[in-house]
Amino acid sequence: MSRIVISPDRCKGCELCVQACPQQILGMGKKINSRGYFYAEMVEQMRCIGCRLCCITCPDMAIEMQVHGAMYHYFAY
Amino acid sequence: MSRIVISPDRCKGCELCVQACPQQILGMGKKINSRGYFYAEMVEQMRCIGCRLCCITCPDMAIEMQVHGAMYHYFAY
Amino acid sequence: MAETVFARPKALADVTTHYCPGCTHGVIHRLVAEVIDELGVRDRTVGIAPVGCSVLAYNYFNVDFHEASHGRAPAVATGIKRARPELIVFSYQGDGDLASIGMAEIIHCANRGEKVTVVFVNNAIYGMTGGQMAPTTMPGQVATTCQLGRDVEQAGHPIRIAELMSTLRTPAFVARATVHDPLTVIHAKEMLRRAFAYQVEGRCFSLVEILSTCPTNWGIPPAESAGWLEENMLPYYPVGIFKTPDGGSREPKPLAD
Amino acid sequence: MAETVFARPKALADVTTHYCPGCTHGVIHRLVAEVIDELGVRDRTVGIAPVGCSVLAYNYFNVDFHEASHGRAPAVATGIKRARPELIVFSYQGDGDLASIGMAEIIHCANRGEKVTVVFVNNAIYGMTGGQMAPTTMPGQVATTCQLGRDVEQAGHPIRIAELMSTLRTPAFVARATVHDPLTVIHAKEMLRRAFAYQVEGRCFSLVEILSTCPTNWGIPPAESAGWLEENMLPYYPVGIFKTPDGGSREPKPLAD
Amino acid sequence: MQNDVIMAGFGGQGILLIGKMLAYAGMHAGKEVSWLPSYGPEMRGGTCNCTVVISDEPVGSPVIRSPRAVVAMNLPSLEKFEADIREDGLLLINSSLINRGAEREDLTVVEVPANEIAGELGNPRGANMVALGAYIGATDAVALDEVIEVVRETFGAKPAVIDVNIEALRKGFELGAAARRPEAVEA
Amino acid sequence: MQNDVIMAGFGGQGILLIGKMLAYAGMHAGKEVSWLPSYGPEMRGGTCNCTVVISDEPVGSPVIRSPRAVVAMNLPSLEKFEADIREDGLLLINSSLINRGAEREDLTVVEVPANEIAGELGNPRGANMVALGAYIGATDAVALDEVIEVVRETFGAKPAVIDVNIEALRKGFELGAAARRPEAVEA
Amino acid sequence: MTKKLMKGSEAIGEAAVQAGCKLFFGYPITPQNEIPEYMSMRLPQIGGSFVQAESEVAASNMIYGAAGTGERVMTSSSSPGISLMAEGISYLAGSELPVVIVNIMRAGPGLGGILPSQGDYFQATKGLAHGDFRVLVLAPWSIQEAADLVQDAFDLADYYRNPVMVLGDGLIGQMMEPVEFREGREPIKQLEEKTWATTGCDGSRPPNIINSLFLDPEVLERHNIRLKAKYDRMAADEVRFAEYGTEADYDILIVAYGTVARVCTTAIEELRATGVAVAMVRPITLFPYPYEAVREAALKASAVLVVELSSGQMIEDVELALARSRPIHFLNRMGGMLVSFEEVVGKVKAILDGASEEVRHG
Amino acid sequence: MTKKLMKGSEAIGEAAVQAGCKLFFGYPITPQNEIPEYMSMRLPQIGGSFVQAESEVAASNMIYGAAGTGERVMTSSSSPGISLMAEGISYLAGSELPVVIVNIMRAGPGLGGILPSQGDYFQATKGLAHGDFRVLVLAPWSIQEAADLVQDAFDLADYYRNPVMVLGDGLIGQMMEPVEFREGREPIKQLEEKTWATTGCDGSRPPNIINSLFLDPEVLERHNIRLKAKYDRMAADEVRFAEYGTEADYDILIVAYGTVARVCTTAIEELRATGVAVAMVRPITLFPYPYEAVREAALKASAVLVVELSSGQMIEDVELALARSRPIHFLNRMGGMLVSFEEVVGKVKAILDGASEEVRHG
Ligand SMILES: Cc1ncc(C[n+]2csc(CCOP(=O)(O)OP(=O)(O)O)c2C)c(N)n1
Ligand SMILES: Cc1ncc(C[n+]2csc(CCOP(=O)(O)OP(=O)(O)O)c2C)c(N)n1
Ligand code: SF4
Ligand code: SF4
Ligand code: SF4
Ligand code: SF4
Repeated sequence: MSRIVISPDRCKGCELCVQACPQQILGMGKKINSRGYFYAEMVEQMRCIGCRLCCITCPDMAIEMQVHGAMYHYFAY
Repeated sequence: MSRIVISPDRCKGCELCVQACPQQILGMGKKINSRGYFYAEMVEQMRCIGCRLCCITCPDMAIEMQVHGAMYHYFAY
Repeated sequence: MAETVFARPKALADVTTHYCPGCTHGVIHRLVAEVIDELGVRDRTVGIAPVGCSVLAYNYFNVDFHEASHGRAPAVATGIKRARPELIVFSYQGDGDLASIGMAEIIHCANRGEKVTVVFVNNAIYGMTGGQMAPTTMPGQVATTCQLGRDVEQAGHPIRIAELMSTLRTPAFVARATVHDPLTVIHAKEMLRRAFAYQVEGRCFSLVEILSTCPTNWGIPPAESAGWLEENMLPYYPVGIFKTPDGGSREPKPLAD
Repeated sequence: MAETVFARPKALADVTTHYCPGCTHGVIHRLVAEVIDELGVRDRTVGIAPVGCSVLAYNYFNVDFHEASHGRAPAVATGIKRARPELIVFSYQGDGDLASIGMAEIIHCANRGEKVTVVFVNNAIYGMTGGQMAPTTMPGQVATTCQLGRDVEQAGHPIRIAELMSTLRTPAFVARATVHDPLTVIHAKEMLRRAFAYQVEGRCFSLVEILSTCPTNWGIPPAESAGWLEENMLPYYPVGIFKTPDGGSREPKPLAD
Repeated sequence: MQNDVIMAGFGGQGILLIGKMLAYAGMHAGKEVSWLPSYGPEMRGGTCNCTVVISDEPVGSPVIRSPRAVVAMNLPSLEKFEADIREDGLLLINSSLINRGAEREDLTVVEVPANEIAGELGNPRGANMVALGAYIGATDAVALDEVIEVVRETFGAKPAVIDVNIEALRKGFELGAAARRPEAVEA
Repeated sequence: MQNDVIMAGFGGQGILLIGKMLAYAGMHAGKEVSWLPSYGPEMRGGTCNCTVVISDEPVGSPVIRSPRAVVAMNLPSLEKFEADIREDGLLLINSSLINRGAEREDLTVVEVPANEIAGELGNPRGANMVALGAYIGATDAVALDEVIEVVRETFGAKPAVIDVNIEALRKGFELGAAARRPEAVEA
Repeated sequence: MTKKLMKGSEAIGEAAVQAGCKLFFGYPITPQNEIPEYMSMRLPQIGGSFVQAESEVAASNMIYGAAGTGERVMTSSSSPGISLMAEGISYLAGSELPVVIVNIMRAGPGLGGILPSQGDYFQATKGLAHGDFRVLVLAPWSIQEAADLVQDAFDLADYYRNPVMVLGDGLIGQMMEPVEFREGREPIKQLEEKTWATTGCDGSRPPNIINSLFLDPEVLERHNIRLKAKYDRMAADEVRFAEYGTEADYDILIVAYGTVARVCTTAIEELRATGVAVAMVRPITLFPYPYEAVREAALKASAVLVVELSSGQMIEDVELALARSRPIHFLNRMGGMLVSFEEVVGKVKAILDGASEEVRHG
Repeated sequence: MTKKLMKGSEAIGEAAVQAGCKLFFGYPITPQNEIPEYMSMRLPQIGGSFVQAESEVAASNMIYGAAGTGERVMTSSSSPGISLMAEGISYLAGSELPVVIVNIMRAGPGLGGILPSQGDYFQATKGLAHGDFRVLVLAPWSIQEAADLVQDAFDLADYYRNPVMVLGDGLIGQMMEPVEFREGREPIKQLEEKTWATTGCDGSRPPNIINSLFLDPEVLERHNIRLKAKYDRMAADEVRFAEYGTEADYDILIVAYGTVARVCTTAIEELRATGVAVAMVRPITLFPYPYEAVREAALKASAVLVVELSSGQMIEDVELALARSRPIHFLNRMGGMLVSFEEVVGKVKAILDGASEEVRHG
C-alpha cells in the first residue's frame, strides 16, 4: 500500500499533479505557503494506486512516494 | 570561321585552356610575361572549331573569341 | 516497513529551484539527475549551464558545473572533454541559447564528433529575458518581439534542431522527446539514458531535444500548457530518434531535376 | 566583319585578379557577372565580399560592393536587403567563411527567408591564410593544421552545406554545382541564373554551392586539380538541386524505432 | 516638497501597476516624477517592488535607500523594507497577508486588510487599488481625483473594471485619511 | 660590424630559402642574426623578399629601409629596391632575367646570370643558390664553408641535391669574389 | 507635444523613430529588452524593418550592411552583447559608417549581474575593439536626456560618418519619467547627401565600395591619419558637459556622469543645507572627454571627488585632466549596487575632515 | 640546450609546450597562422590536444572550458580575432581562470591590413571587454623574449587565476631569430594546487562551480572588490620594464615597447655616435604599466619621445606618469608602416632643435 508525501514548501501550486493523477485524489489546498503559493494536498490517500504519475509529473520534486509491503508497478521507471 | 585572341598579360599560364581544347591546338609559349608567367598561345588557328571551351575554362578572361560570318554553336552558353 | 520508491536522485541538489510554477525545466533536471545516478557516473560528470532560465542549473545538480557564455556551451564542453576525456560532459541549453546565438557552436561540436551529451530544452520562447521570439517559436505564436504572432514571411519558420543535426555525416545519437505528460516523461528519460550511455561508451556525440513548457511567457496556466504544447508543438516537432551512430547518414540527396 | 562571341561581361571589371594561376574563383566570378548582365540588374545589384581569397571581389565587379567581416556576409546581406528591398543582393563566400565561422549567420539568414543570393565557393581548404583545414576538407586531405591528413576521429567529417541548408522548413532554392571542367561550368551558370532569378522575382532565399580548385594550397598543379576535385570531392559533394521554393520540405523523419 | 515611496509585494499583486498609476497622477498634477521597478529574474515568482518619487523639484536620485513611505503587501516585503523607512515615516501594511504589526515605534503605521476589502467589494484582484488609495489618503503625494482620472485612462478599455477599482480606491483612501488624522491633530 | 641584405624576386624562386640559409650560417658562425620575410597575400603569385641581418652586436632593427646590399632576382625587385641601397652599397643583379644594369653610380654591382649558370650545371632550380654564393663571395657576411654546412643540413634528406647545390654555390661565390677584387685593390 | 510618462527603453526607441531611424537589428538582453520589443511593434508602422538577429555578432553586421545603404539604423544591447559587437564596430569605424549603438550597462565581468553599472567606460571610450578608432560616446542622466541624445546621435553619426554610442545604465533602461519630443526637430549638423552609399550603380558614378581593407600599408596609413584627424575634430567640436554650482565658490568638485550624477545633485543639495559648498561637472560626452572643463572647475576647488559605478575607470581621464594639480578622491559601488546620496554626503565630509585617502593611478 | 633559428610563431608554440601547455584552441589568421599550425603537429606528440575552432568566439569558450579543468591552455590570434574573443575573455576574468592569450597585432581598424601594428594597446590594457577587469599584458621585443614571456605567462596566469596576454606585432610572428629554451625551467611563482577545477566531484568536496554570474549585487560587489584587489596586487608586484642608457646623463628619454623599441636602440646608437645622449625605458608589462620607472627616467631628461605604431595609445599612460612634468613628443607610423631608426634619429634632432611640436591629450 502506497503513501504520497507532498512538501508544502516545495510545492509551487502548478496543479500538474492534480491533473496527472488517474484516481483524481489530489487537490489544491486553501493555505498559502511561505513563498505565496496555494499548495497541493492528498485528498483520498486510501484510493492511491501507487502509479507514481504525480511524482513523475511534479517539476519541483515536491512529491515523494513510500510503499508498505509489496506493490505492483504499472510501468518501469 | 573563328579566331581566338589570347592576352599575354592576362594569362597566368595555368594551362587549363590547353587541356580543355578538344582540337589540342593551344599550347604554352616559351616567353615570360610581365608578371613572370609563361603564357598560352594559339598553335593552329586554322583547326579551331569555335567551341569556346577554352574561353569558358579560362579563369582569367585571357581568351576572347571572334567569328567571321556564320558559325555553328555546339551548345548554348 | 515503509520503503521510499520515488525520491530525489542523488545528483539533484536538495533545494527549491527558481523556476516558475509548472515549468518543466524542473522535470528535465530530475531526469538528467536520475540518469546520472543510474549510470553511476556522478563522481566524474561535469555539467555546463547555459545562459537562459536554466542559468542557475549549477545550483541544482550535485556535480561539478561550468557556467558557459550565451550559446557557447558546446565550445565549453569541447574544451572540458578534450582536456579530460575521462569526464562525462553534458551541456543543458535552451532554444535561444542553442538554436539562435549558439547555432555555429552546436553544429561544429556535433560535426567534430565531440563525445559529449547535449540536453536541448525547446520551449519555443526566450524565458529568462521575458518572452521574446525564439528560432523555435511557432508560426502565429505571440512573443514580445512579435506581438502580432510570429510572421513566417518576416521571421521564417521554426528551426527543427533534431532534424538539422541528424543530417550531419559524423556519427551521432540525435533524438527528440517531450515531458508534457507523465508517460512522455518516461520516454524522455529513456532517450537521455541512451544519450549518456553512448558517451560513457565513448561512442559519439549525443543530443536530446526535449519539448518543454513556459507557462509564464506563453501566458498560459501550467495546467493548460501541456495541452498547448501537444496541440501546437508536437505536430511540428515529432518525437523519436533521428540518428544513431550505427545508422547511416540521413541527409537528403539531390532532387531528380 | 568579325563579331566577338565571347568577351568580358559588363558586370566584370576589366582588371587582372590576384588569384593564383588556375584558381577557379575567376571562373565563378565571370559566371556571376554574366548572370547579372543577362538578368539586366547590374544597376541595382549590391555584392558582398567575404574574408577569404575573394576578399578583393569588390575590385572585380562593376557593381556596388560591401566588404563583410569574416563569415558575417549573410548578416550584412540581411541589413542591405531590409534597408532597400529593391536591390538585388548577393554574397560571395568561401567555405571557411560560410561553413566555419559563419555557420550561424548563413543558417539564420536562410531560415528567415531573406530574399538574397549566396554564392558559396567550396574549395575544401582555407586559401587566403595559406592552406589550413576547412570544415569541407576531405578525410585524409593534407592541410597545414592537419599535416597528416584530416582525421575524422578528431575533426569529424566534411560538412555538406547544400544538404544541411536544404533541410530547413523555410522555402528556398539550394543547389550544388562545380566548375572543374567546361561542361560543368555551363551547368553551374544555369544554377546561378535560377538562384538570381528567384531573388529578382522576390520569391525566396537562394544558395548555390560551387566546388572550386585551390591548386596553390592543394599543392597540385592547375591542370591536375580538376582531376583531384572530380575524384575526391565530387563523390562526396554530389552536384544538383537540393531544394526549390515549390518543392516540399526535405528534412528527415524520425527513424522507426 | 518631495514624496517618495517603495511599494512591494509578490509578483502578480499588481504592485508595479499602482506605482505607475501614482506616477501618472503626479505627472498630471504637474509635478516631477520618477518610477523605478526592481527588475531581473529575482522578480519571477518571488517578490517585486517599485520606487516612486513625486517632487516639486526635478527628481534627483530615483533610487531611494530610506524612503518616506513603504507599502508592504506581503510579509517578505515588510521584513525587507521596514528598517529602511525614514524616521517618522509612513508604513502601510496589508494586514490581510501580514499578521504582525510594525516593529519600529517612530513610524505612522496604517494597517489595511486590502485583500479582505477587495474581496468584500467583489473585486478580489483589487487589493492593490485599496493599498494605493490608502497611501494617497495618508499622504499629500497627490489628490484622490488625479488618481481616479488615471484609473479611468488605465482601464478605459474595460469600463466595468473602472468603477470597482475606483470603489476600492475610495475605500482605501478613507482608511488612509482616517489613520493620519490623529497625527494631524497632535501637530 | 653588421651585414644586412634584402633578397627579392618572384615567389617560387627560392628567395626566402636562401635568406634562411644565410641566417643559419651566420648563427653557426656565432653571430647575431635575424630573418624577416615579406608576408601576406601580395606574396601570392607576385614578388616576395626577405631581409637578413648578420651582426656582431644584438640585432637592433630587423627592418632595414636602406640595406647595405640587395640581391635582385627579377626586374620588379630591382626597380623596387635599387634606390634604397646605402651609399656605396652592393647590388647583385640576376642578369638572366634582368636585361638592364644598375642606374646608380655609387654601388658595387655584381651581375650574375644565375639561371643560365644553374641551367649549365643541370640544376635549373638552383639559380637562388648561385645568387647566394655570389652574395657571400662579394661580402664578408659569412664564410663559404659555413653556408656549405647549412646546405648539407638543409638537404640532408636528399644527398643527390646537396652536391649540385654546393656546386651552384661555389660558382656564384667565384663570380662574387671576382667582382669585389678590383674594388679591394682600389682601396 | 505634451509630456508622456515613458520607460527609458521605450523613450529611446521612440526617439530613434522620431530621428528617422528606419531599421533596428538587435538581440534581447536585460536590462534593455524593451528597446527591441518597442521597435518590433513601431518600425513596421512607419514602413521600416525590425529583425531580431540571431546574435549580437550578427546584429552588428546587420547594422553594418544597412548603414552602408545610407538609411538610419540603430542597435541596442547591454554589456556582454556589446563585447560581441566589438569586431563589427571596428569594421563600422574602419568603413566610416554612421550607426547609433545603445549600451544599457549592467554589472560585469562575464555574465555578472543585470543591475546598473558603469563598468564599460574603458570599453566605450578607449579599447572598444582592435585597431585605431574611436566612437563618439553620449551619456544621458535622465529619460528626457536619453531621448534627446539619441536623436542628436543620429545627426552626429551621419555628420562624422562614425558610430555613435549612447551609454546608459540599467536605471536609464528601466526607469519611467516624463518625456517630451520636440516637434519638427532640425538636425544639429549640416548633413550632406550620402553619395557613398550602396544604392546600386547605374554607371553615372563609379561603384561605391564599403570597405575597411587596405592591403597597401601606405594607403592604410593615410586612411588611419584621416580617421585620427576626424577624431581630433570631434574632440575640438563635440565636447559636452554640464556644470552645477560652479559659478559660486566651492571646496569640493564632484565629477560624475549618468544617473550617478543625479544622486550627486541630491547630495549637493543636502550638503549646501549644512553649509558645505560643493560643485559638479557632469561629462555628457565621454569621448571626446571634457578635459578642459574638468581641469578648470577643479582648479577652483581644494579637492576633487570622482563618483563611479566601477572600480575606477573615468577617474583616469580626470587624472589626465588634472595632472596632479589637485588631490583626487574616489567613491564607488559595483556589482549593481548603487551609490546613495547619503554615501556621497559622507564621502565629501570625510574629505573635508581629512578622513579620506587620495587616490592615483598614473 | 643549443640555440635554434626559429620563426616567432613557432617559438611561441614550443615555449608553451615547454611550459606544460597541453591544449590549444584557435582559428587561423595572418600573421600568426604558424602558431596553430605548429601546435596541430606538436600537441598530439605530447598527448595533448589541438582543435581548430570554428571561430575565435568558439576558441575563447573552448579555452574557457579547458582552463576550468585545471590544465594549461593557450589560444592565439590577431587583432580582429581578439575582438571576437572579448566576451569570452570577460568570462575568463570574471570566473578567474588562468589562460594564455597571444595577440600578434596587425593594422586596423576593421579588416585593416596584415602588417605589424600596435593599434590594440588600449584594447589589451583597458577596454578589452565589458565589466571591470584587467588582463596582465606582456610585450616581447624579440623572439627569445617572446619565448621566455610565454613561459612566464603560464605561471602568472596560474598564480593570479587570470588571463595573461602576450602582445606582439606581425614582426614577432613572422621574424626568425635564434632561440634558446632553458632546460628544467622552474615556475617563477609559488603555485598552489588547482582545487577549484572541474575534475569530477566524488563527494569528498562540494561540487566545484566555474562561474561569473552573481545575481545578488552585494555578492557581485564583493567579487568585484576581490578582483580589484588582485589587479592592484599585480600592479604592485608584476611591473616589468627595461632601461637603456639611463645610468648616464641624457637629454631625451624615449618610451617605446615591442619591436619598435629595437628600432629605437639602433637610433640611440647612431645618435650617440653624433654626440646626442638619449636613453630609453621599454615597458615589458603594459598592464601593469611601469608608471614610476617612466616618470623617474623622464625627470632626468628635458623631454620625452613616445614612439608607437598607433595613432597614440600608450602615450596616454606616459602622460599619466608624467603629469605634465616634462614635454612629450610623439612619433608614430600606422597601417603596417614601420618606424625606421632614421625617423627616430630625425625626430630626436627635431626635438633638440625645437622643431617638434609637443603633444597632450588630457
Ligand atoms: C551575449 C548575451 N546575449 C544575450 C543575453 C541575454 N539572454 C539571457 S538568456 C537569453 C535567452 C534565453 O532563452 P532560452 O535560451 O530559450 O532559454 P529559456 O530561458 O527559454 O530556458 C538571452 C537572450 C546574454 N545574457 N548574453
Ligand atoms: C575574425 C577573423 N578571423 C580570421 C581571419 C583570417 N582569415 C582570413 S580569410 C580566412 C579563411 C579563408 O578561407 P575560405 O573562407 O575557405 O576562403 P578561400 O580563401 O579558400 O577562398 C581566414 C581564417 C580574419 N580575417 N578575421
Ligand atoms: S506538481 Fe508539484 S509543484 Fe505542482 S502542484 Fe503538484 S506538488 Fe505542487
Ligand atoms: S586558361 Fe587562361 S590563364 Fe590559363 S593558360 Fe589558358 S589563357 Fe592562360
Ligand atoms: S520563464 Fe518559462 S522557462 Fe523560465 S522558469 Fe519560468 S516557465 Fe520556466
Ligand atoms: S590560394 Fe587557392 S583559392 Fe586562393 S587564389 Fe590561390 S588558388 Fe585560389
